[in-house]
Amino acid sequence: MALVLTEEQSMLRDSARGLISDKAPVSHLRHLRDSKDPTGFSKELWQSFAEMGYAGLLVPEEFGGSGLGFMEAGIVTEEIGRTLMPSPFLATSVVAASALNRGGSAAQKSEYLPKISNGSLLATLAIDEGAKHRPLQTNLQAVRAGNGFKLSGAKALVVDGHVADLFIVAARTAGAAGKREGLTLFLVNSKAKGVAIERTIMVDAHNAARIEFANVELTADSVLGEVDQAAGLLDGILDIGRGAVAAEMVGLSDEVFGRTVEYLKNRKQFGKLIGEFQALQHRAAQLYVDIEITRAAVMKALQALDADVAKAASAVAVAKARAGTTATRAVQEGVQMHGGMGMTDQFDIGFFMKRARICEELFGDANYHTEQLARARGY
Amino acid sequence: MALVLTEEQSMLRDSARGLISDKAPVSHLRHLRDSKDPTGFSKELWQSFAEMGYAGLLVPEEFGGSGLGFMEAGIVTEEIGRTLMPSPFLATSVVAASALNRGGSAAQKSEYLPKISNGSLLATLAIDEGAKHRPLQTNLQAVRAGNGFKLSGAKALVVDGHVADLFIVAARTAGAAGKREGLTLFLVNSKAKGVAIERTIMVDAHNAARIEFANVELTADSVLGEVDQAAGLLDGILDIGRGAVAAEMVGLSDEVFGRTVEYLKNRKQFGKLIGEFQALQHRAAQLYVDIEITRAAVMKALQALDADVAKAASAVAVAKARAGTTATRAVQEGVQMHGGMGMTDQFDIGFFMKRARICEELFGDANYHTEQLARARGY
Amino acid sequence: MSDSEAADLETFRSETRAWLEANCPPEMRKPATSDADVFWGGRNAKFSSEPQRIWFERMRDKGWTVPDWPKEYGGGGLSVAEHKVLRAEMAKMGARPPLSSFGIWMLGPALLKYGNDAQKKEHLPKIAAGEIRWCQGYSEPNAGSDLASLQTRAESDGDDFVITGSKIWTSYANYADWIFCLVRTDPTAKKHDGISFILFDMTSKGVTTKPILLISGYSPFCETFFDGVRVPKSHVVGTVNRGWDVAKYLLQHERAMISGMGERGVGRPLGQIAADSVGTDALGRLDDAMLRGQIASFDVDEAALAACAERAVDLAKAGQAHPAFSSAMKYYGTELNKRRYEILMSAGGVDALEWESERSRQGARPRAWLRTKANSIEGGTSEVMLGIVAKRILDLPGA
Amino acid sequence: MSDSEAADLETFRSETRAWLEANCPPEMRKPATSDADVFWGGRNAKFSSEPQRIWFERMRDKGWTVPDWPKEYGGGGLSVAEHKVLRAEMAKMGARPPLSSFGIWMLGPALLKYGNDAQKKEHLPKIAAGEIRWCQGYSEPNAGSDLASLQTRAESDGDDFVITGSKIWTSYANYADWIFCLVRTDPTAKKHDGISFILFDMTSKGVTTKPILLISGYSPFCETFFDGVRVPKSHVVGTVNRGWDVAKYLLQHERAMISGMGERGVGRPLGQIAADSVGTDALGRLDDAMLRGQIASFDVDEAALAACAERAVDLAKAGQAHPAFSSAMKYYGTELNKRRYEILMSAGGVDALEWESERSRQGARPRAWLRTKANSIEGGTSEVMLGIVAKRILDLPGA
Repeated sequence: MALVLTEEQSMLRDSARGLISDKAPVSHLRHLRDSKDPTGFSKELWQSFAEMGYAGLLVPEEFGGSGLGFMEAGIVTEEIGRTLMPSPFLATSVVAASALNRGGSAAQKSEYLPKISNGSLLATLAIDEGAKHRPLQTNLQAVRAGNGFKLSGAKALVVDGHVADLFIVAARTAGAAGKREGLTLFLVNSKAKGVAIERTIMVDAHNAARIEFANVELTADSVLGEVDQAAGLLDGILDIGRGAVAAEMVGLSDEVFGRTVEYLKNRKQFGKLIGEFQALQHRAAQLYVDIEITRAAVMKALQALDADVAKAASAVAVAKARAGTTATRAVQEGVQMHGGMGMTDQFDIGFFMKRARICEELFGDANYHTEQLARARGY
Repeated sequence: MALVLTEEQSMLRDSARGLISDKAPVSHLRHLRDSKDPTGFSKELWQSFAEMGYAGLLVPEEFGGSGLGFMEAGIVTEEIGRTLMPSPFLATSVVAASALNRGGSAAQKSEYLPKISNGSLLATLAIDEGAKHRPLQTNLQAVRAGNGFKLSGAKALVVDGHVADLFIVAARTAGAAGKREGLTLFLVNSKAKGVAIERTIMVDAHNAARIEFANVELTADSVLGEVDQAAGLLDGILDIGRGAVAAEMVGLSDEVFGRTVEYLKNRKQFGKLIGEFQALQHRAAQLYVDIEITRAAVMKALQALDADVAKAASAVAVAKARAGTTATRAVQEGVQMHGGMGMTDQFDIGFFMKRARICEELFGDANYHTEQLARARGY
Repeated sequence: MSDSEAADLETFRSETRAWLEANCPPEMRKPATSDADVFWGGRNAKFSSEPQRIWFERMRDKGWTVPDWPKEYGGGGLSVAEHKVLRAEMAKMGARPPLSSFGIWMLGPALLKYGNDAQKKEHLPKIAAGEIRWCQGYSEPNAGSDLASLQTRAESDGDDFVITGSKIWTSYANYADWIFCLVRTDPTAKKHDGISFILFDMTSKGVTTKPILLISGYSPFCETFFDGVRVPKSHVVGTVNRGWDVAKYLLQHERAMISGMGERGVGRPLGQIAADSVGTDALGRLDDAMLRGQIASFDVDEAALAACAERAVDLAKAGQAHPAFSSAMKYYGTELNKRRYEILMSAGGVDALEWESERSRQGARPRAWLRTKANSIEGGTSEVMLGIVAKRILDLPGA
Repeated sequence: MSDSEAADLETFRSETRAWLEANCPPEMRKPATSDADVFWGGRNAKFSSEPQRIWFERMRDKGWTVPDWPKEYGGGGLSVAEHKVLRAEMAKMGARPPLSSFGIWMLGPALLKYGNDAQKKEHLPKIAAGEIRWCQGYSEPNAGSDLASLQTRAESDGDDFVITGSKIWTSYANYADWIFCLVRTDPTAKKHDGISFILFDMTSKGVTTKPILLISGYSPFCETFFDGVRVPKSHVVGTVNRGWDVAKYLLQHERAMISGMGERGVGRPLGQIAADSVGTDALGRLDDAMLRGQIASFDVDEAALAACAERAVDLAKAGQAHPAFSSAMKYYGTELNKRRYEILMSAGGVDALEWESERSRQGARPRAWLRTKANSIEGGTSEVMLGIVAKRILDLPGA
């Protein structure tokens, strides 16, 4: 498969870019932040997303979706990365939709996927418990109770947790923290008794929550996939999320770089355009190369996911690790090259730095994925 | 103690620099290499070193030495680093003299130290066995035999091994490789039966050997320090060696940097002096800062050794680690900025790159010492 | 140092230690943790606690808010060696500085070198006594790193200058009583030649200030506007149109100050702080091998920089310091401090990403992280510092 | 691609595979490990083995020494898609290139684009058949990166040019039969305008060569001297004084070639190679935590670069490639290759530091390591590559 966009994919990109840049430039996020919007995103815009088929982009057509692939999902998140639009797309349309589609029973699919496609249901994966992303360390307890289960424990950095209708919760039904065996995924209604949701205002002004589960009672049909055997399913879901976030980081990096190059071409210091200074030229050129290489790695990962999610782990680790270091570098150079102006809230550059930090942490940072690659390669 | 040279130290530096730059510029090493000199160093020059009091610089005055400190030893190795003079100074006058002085019995000191001072005895520490410097992994076996010991095993990267009269051999008398307990140091005459010496021509054209010990019989008074308890003594000896090598690397870095800056001021490309190109200016400035910071760290380590060898470990780890990364960077930038000319054997820059690589490996590379610091700090 | 000088110094040390022990309130023997812990002085100053007041007044009365200034200006008249002893004893005890002030750090040294007698007598004692709080008017919105391209103009009108223009990044301008300010007194001269260094009261007619919101949130920085502010010509420090000399002198002070940021140990080793949130592996090592490596490399560099900072002081004392070396230190120190905070963010993970919660002390860590990004911009960018090293130390052509 | 085209390509693939299986000797199905394994052709060429001869002759007879050149010039006449299939099938089998040649890699493409009919007919078939071995005369001792400042002059004398000057870094000049060479035909024109691209026989009177000793030891590089070498004007390729166009075209080819160096997997993962010498810890991880981190970061970057190299080809096929992108790849690929060898040296430790022993295969690893330091110099330095990216891709002012 060639690492270039097909004609259809280019059209998708253009149409997503058109909608997003028109309706949700960075000022959209700024407004939501400054007005302390209670949901933190625009429902109206999400409805447009649904109407254009983006909400159900990964959902099979039989459930009202567009039946597209991860490459297409990445095209959309890349465009989202350019304007930092807060949107349920990642949590609901990429991660949750993939979880349901890959792990769900026929009944679960029929119940939830059409609602995701038409924009009426928001869902999210609740995975992290500690400070760092360590899926196997999952220790939220799910104990058998009658025919069902009782959930107790807490989750952090649950994306869109304060507005989601449905949580997909990683829990431990057996084994000790750290083991692959004994993980189970549960579908939990956000209004269920015992669920306590605390919206957390994050550095990037995007949406997340901490969730506590206090003896939350679930029926047996709340299990997504198989009891104790969710590790493989979870790997796949997380890798899909990682691919999408990596693509968002490419969009973010590219945008912040584009803005920085523009600044270099217009700002004068010491009687010259600062873009004439060779030291800055070389750093800009290095950053350009970094971004292009990362872009290719991310496309490669999305293609690998489209080909076979189970075999995409290494490509995804490379992509997410590279996306992390590249985005970090892009926003750092962006702020530095904008000088004092880049430090002011009034300029947009800071928003990119903040969002990059969250994207870096989401589903494992560069260090995590670099470590994964080392382990996979046996050293 | 101020981190500046005293008047006496400045005089020592000037006099060492005078002798070395006069008698042993880089062409001296080149000649020894190209003529395949059987000893690989100049005995005549070593005699001058002895006469000027450098050979016995660290030896107490009662044994015919100068009774100076590690700061002074570092001043000499720094000057050696500037011209890459191959010399027994490091192995004999720094490492072996310190080992004997710190661990030797009265009889051992009286026997060897005066000969070191007058330049008639060359000695060296034989420590490394594997590819990397791992002192605790010492596994050369010393088994008790009658009143004495029998040594069996092999050592690599024994500096001056092919010309040394005396080896100070780290051996294992008890415990498994990796343990601090059970290490013993032995004084072994290089002509002893069972000692096989293979001179190894190294990348830097300095002198080293691989030594095999096949049932080498030693009397009990060959033990330096205490049986099984050499770890602490060895730590100290190695740290002294590390400090001296780090100082050599500062001299080497500074010299290669100075030559590079000169080249930047004289070489023209695209109608300009290449030193006018801002990208190169910034890289040169960064390298300057790196070298100055490293210089301070190395002085700090030498002072710490002078104050109390047993408490200098962290300062030495910092110094050797920094010296390694800085020298690596200095020689890489040196070759790159000299362009194609820097790649030719005809230019001297390559000699610095080669020597830096050996210095980096000697007594533990930057990775090793960075790791030591992390462990010392408990993480 | 002679033996008797050394003995005198030891006497000074024991007396100082005893005095500090007797006079520094226990509450003042730990690091400041909030803005309220820091006393800045000024006309509207309030003490946040009784111990803060006591400590300040006792130190002021000894002249030890400015220990090395001459006694006639309210200083302690200490020698370089004595001052070092005092600092060391205070550090040993953890004693806070009794007074923080741009007057002490910046204007004072400039006045001591360039001020006339009247100016010294007028301003230095009030700085030492914390009566007047100063701010610095250097940067301008369009000048950026090219400080000397400043546009704020001072037009001659009889015995006064009339000042019009604006400044940016004026720290605490909204709290300051007076400003020391660079203004253009000769618009026809070459860029560096028509600048003067002038002092005036911030309550003068025509001065307004507006705080700047940073990416890290609220900041001490302000924009400051001058609309026909009338200032007597006698308020110029040094020669009219030679203000750039004063400015350069001060910038070196500022750089030395900022470069200090990277050197401070934070108490516990970074690696242990990280282990608290990240955990350890079966071998007891930080359970993030890559992060562990980054921290260890940072620790090496930080320790080396600390040695270099110490050496810079020693070289200065020995008269062997290169005057531009503070630029080298400023560059490395600020870049290192940015690395420290990148590591702290990585170590903190999810917990370091909250912005407003009580749990996160209103996002203290991410705000501090974002704030460090300005370190390599303020007081001369890293690029400008490298240029200075290339030109003044390495003597590279055209730098 | 239409269905029928796709089907044709599959037919081609199976036929090619069958032919290669039948015709590639088993000895030729593993990578070259020494210079003798590589067949360079030329008047004095000798085969190092019978299988090498057989493989070369069979491939030559099919035109597959230059599979995508037109059949009339001895090529295979393959389409881009077919050529890719052939390369893929050869790679799958591990089949070596039958002929290595600067004629194939560099002069051929230039002649196909800029040569006249007579030149193509004269030279291309001999390149394809390995009859003439070429070398490249570009760099000069004083020109360095500033290639266009070359001084070798070609003076007009009737129907001939008389060439005087010298070249450096002429790979294998001492083995080559002919040279393609940049010479100054108009010393009065602007730097880039007075240059011509000319071909001549290395046995011409006045040509001498001298090998260059590198820091890594013996090298294929030579200095080459021209002392009044007489060459017919008809040997100029393209227009007289427009040789820079040809040179630039060729440089892009060369960069794309060199950038490939960083991409190749080395078989076993680097981390495992390192573990062989360094050992593993109680958790089974490479027992040098810092080195392990450096290797893992390298692996990430190498995999990403491989994806980018693949994408660069795909973009070129889709007509979406930026013509200067090869400079970006050249920069990153060569820097990465240097990193690879730094890691290999660190992993090898003491064992990688011997220079002459049999044990070390005469210092194979340190020599390879030192040799990589030229990667970021030859074919355009990293600095020049970054400048090209800044100017041609980013369109930065004054770049």
